[in-house]
Amino acid sequence: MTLTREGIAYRVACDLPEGSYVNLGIGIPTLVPGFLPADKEIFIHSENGVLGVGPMSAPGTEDPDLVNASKQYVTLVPGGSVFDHALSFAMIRGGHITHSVIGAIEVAANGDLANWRVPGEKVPGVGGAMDLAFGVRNLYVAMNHVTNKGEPKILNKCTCPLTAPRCVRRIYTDLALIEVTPDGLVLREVAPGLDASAVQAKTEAPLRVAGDCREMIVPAEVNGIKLSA
Amino acid sequence: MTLTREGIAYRVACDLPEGSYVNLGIGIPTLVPGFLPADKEIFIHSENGVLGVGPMSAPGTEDPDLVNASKQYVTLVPGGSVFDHALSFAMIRGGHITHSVIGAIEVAANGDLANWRVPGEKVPGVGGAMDLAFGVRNLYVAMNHVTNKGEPKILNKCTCPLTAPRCVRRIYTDLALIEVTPDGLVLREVAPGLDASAVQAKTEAPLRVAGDCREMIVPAEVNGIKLSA
Amino acid sequence: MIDKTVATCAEAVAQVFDGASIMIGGFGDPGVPGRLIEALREHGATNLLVIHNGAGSGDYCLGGLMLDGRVRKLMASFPNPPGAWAFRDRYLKGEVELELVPQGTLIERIRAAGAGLGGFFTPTAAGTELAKGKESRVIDGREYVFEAPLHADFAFIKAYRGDRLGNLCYRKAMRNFNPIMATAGNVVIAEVEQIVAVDELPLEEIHTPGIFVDHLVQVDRHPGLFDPPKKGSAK
Amino acid sequence: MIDKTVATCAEAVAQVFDGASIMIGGFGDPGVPGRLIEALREHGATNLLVIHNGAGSGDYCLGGLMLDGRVRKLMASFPNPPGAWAFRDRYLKGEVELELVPQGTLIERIRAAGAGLGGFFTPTAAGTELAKGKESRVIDGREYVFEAPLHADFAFIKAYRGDRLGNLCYRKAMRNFNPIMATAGNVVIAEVEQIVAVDELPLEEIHTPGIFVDHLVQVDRHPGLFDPPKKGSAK
Repeated sequence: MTLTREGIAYRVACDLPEGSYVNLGIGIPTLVPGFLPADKEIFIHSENGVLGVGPMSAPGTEDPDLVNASKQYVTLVPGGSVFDHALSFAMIRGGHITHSVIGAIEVAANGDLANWRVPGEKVPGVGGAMDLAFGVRNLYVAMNHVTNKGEPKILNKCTCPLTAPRCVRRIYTDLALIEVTPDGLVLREVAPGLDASAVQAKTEAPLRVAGDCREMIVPAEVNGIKLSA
Repeated sequence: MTLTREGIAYRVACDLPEGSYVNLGIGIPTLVPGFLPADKEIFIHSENGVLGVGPMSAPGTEDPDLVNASKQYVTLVPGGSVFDHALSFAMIRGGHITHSVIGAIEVAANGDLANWRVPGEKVPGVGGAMDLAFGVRNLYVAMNHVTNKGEPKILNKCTCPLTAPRCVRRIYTDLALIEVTPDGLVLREVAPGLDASAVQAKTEAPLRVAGDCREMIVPAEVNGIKLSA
Repeated sequence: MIDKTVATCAEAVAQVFDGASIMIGGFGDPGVPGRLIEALREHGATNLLVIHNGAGSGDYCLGGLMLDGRVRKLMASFPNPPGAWAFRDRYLKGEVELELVPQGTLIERIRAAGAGLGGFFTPTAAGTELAKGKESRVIDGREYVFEAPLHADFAFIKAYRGDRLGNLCYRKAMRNFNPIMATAGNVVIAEVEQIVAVDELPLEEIHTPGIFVDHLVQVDRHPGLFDPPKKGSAK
Repeated sequence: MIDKTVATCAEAVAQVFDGASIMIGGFGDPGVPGRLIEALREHGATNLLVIHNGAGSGDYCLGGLMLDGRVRKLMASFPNPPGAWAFRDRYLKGEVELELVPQGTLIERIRAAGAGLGGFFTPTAAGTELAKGKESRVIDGREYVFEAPLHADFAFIKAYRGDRLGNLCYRKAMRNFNPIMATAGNVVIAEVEQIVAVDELPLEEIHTPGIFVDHLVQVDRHPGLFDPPKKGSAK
């Protein structure tokens, strides 16, 4: 089996400790808050100056002055705060944001990340991606293991322009949880029913299998949402 | 006649335009607000994060959280604001404070200022003096023309450590108003009853007498306060 | 009496000259001074250098300025959302120059200008394509890139409430670039939803002290700047 | 549930170790975390590097720490007011080192640390005694001095009100160095006059978001820190 996009988000959510301050990129990372246990206090940071981003606003209740970094109308949780861009990026670059979960085009064996410039894109845009990749200690990538065409995205060396070198700490995919260590990539968990060789077959970079490598503990579904397929 | 300390402050006050944002140093400059006309809106900045410093607090009405840079308990005028030190010094260094009035140990003909390190002082302190001297465009010195021992303080070259080079724009003393220009010092005004040669006699640096040099218009007293003696 | 208020946006932007550099606050829709930008479209100044996080959206406000061909160069971090077609069209035709700046570097460069600094070293972008040609330096074992302060002739900002002295309060995520740009523009013009009497703004909520503001005008929000999704999709 | 509150100042400062660097907020009396400093005197940590605008006053709080001979080095802009006799005595005996930093440079170095920058160029002090031995550079025709970020193991700060998440509001001139030091200490400990329930702090008045704060303790103001003059003289 492989994880759905929601399943990847679920697996990431399990690893975010109480009291963490988390910036979420677009794509799969935006699904993470839906899987955070209600009894665990975690603050979601949005680089446009919001700490404590809550659920999306219900239609008709949108506040014109409250959006997240994806320009979606959101709510603020109790104890949330707002501030200017300089302080927001001080939080990122200064190492105050404890975790960032972002998508990637490519990740290399040494933790290099490429996620800002899609090949063939005519107008480039970088937003806050580089600040996050350079500034946040626990940078977690959440992505599908291979491209739409089935090509590996976890490579010996990135081919796209880098967002930041040696920044990724963990890679969460539909197939596996991989940790980036000074000695290369370590396979920590595989999706239910898969084995290490199946993951390696879809990974260009060599994976060392952790001694305690295990199957992910991800239920088949939660609240009617399919986590694996 | 010569001006009193209050007289010097009065003369400075006459030159501060409405809408100016003024930082006042210790000594004679602290007397300036007493002579600002009530109908001229001028905001006094204190580097500890206050804009719109009002009169000293009446005894018994002091607010423990509101002091000026001299640690005196003060009030806040309507429309005043408070902020952190980083923003306060951004105002100074970024050129937003329009005027600074400060005391001096020595001023040189080229506008060099020495006012932070008193000769013989065993423990040095600089506070915000350098930030003001480097940051504020209209830096006005308000001081007695000579030392307690009668030695000139307006020199060809400063002997004390500099606060900042070429920063002083005008010098207000008990004897004169002197402007610092790229071509040296220009005598603009003399105290009532004095002439240019009397001022030059107490000034080491050469003074060029302005074509329109005149006697200061300073009343003998205001509200019972003697302005000249 | 100091009175920084002006009656109309047209009056507020009247000083803008051809070739001027203009910072424009806002991120997404919140905090965008849309009425000032529309007044600038009317005003006619051209050959502008615009500093803004994005590139505008649709055919109004900054999108409209792009559509009208009035921008010679854009400095931005994220000029490529789907709605920025007016900029994209001009850019692909080579009619507008783009300087791409990481978002944290963009705001920090603006802050450095407002704070009178000569520049700073940031880790962001070190060793990447966006640091090419820039001075770099290893400090305490880490590589940093030198970045220069970024000033502008004008800053167009938006706040929630203001008074005649130029004191401004923002509301929620409207703050974003606005208070920092207020420190870095040579002439700072604020669009506010409400002008109130002096001392009505709560003291501890004055985010931009009046010293930074030259003119302010009370005006309602440009209707293009509140656009809740119909189908829950991001813009 | 996150709960950053601790019951006593003793508990709040328990982690401080010999040789630690400690930033201490406040300017004059407002914003000085006096109770935390007194708890540190009780605690006993010594050989400290203290970063503070002044040098304390009298024989209590920072003055007391000086009197007790617990400070190996002080980084300050204005350590020489008359009341700082405890520091002065130690300094003149060569028992404490002093690094004098212009006030604007001090706060900017602290901010740079908190904001993850590698340093910056400031015009302040260029060409003066306080720039001796420092790298200088001419940028756009003006001379600037390079200044490094200033981190600390601990930041002791004071706020008016806070909540269990560490969100803090200041009051008037209490703010000063505190919100910036809150970004630059490895462990940030706040003394507050009042701990309130989450969401009781007005949103637009949260000057220090909780992310920057590790511990906070509710305590009344140290009596030495409100000292209106008897004869109108400055302290």
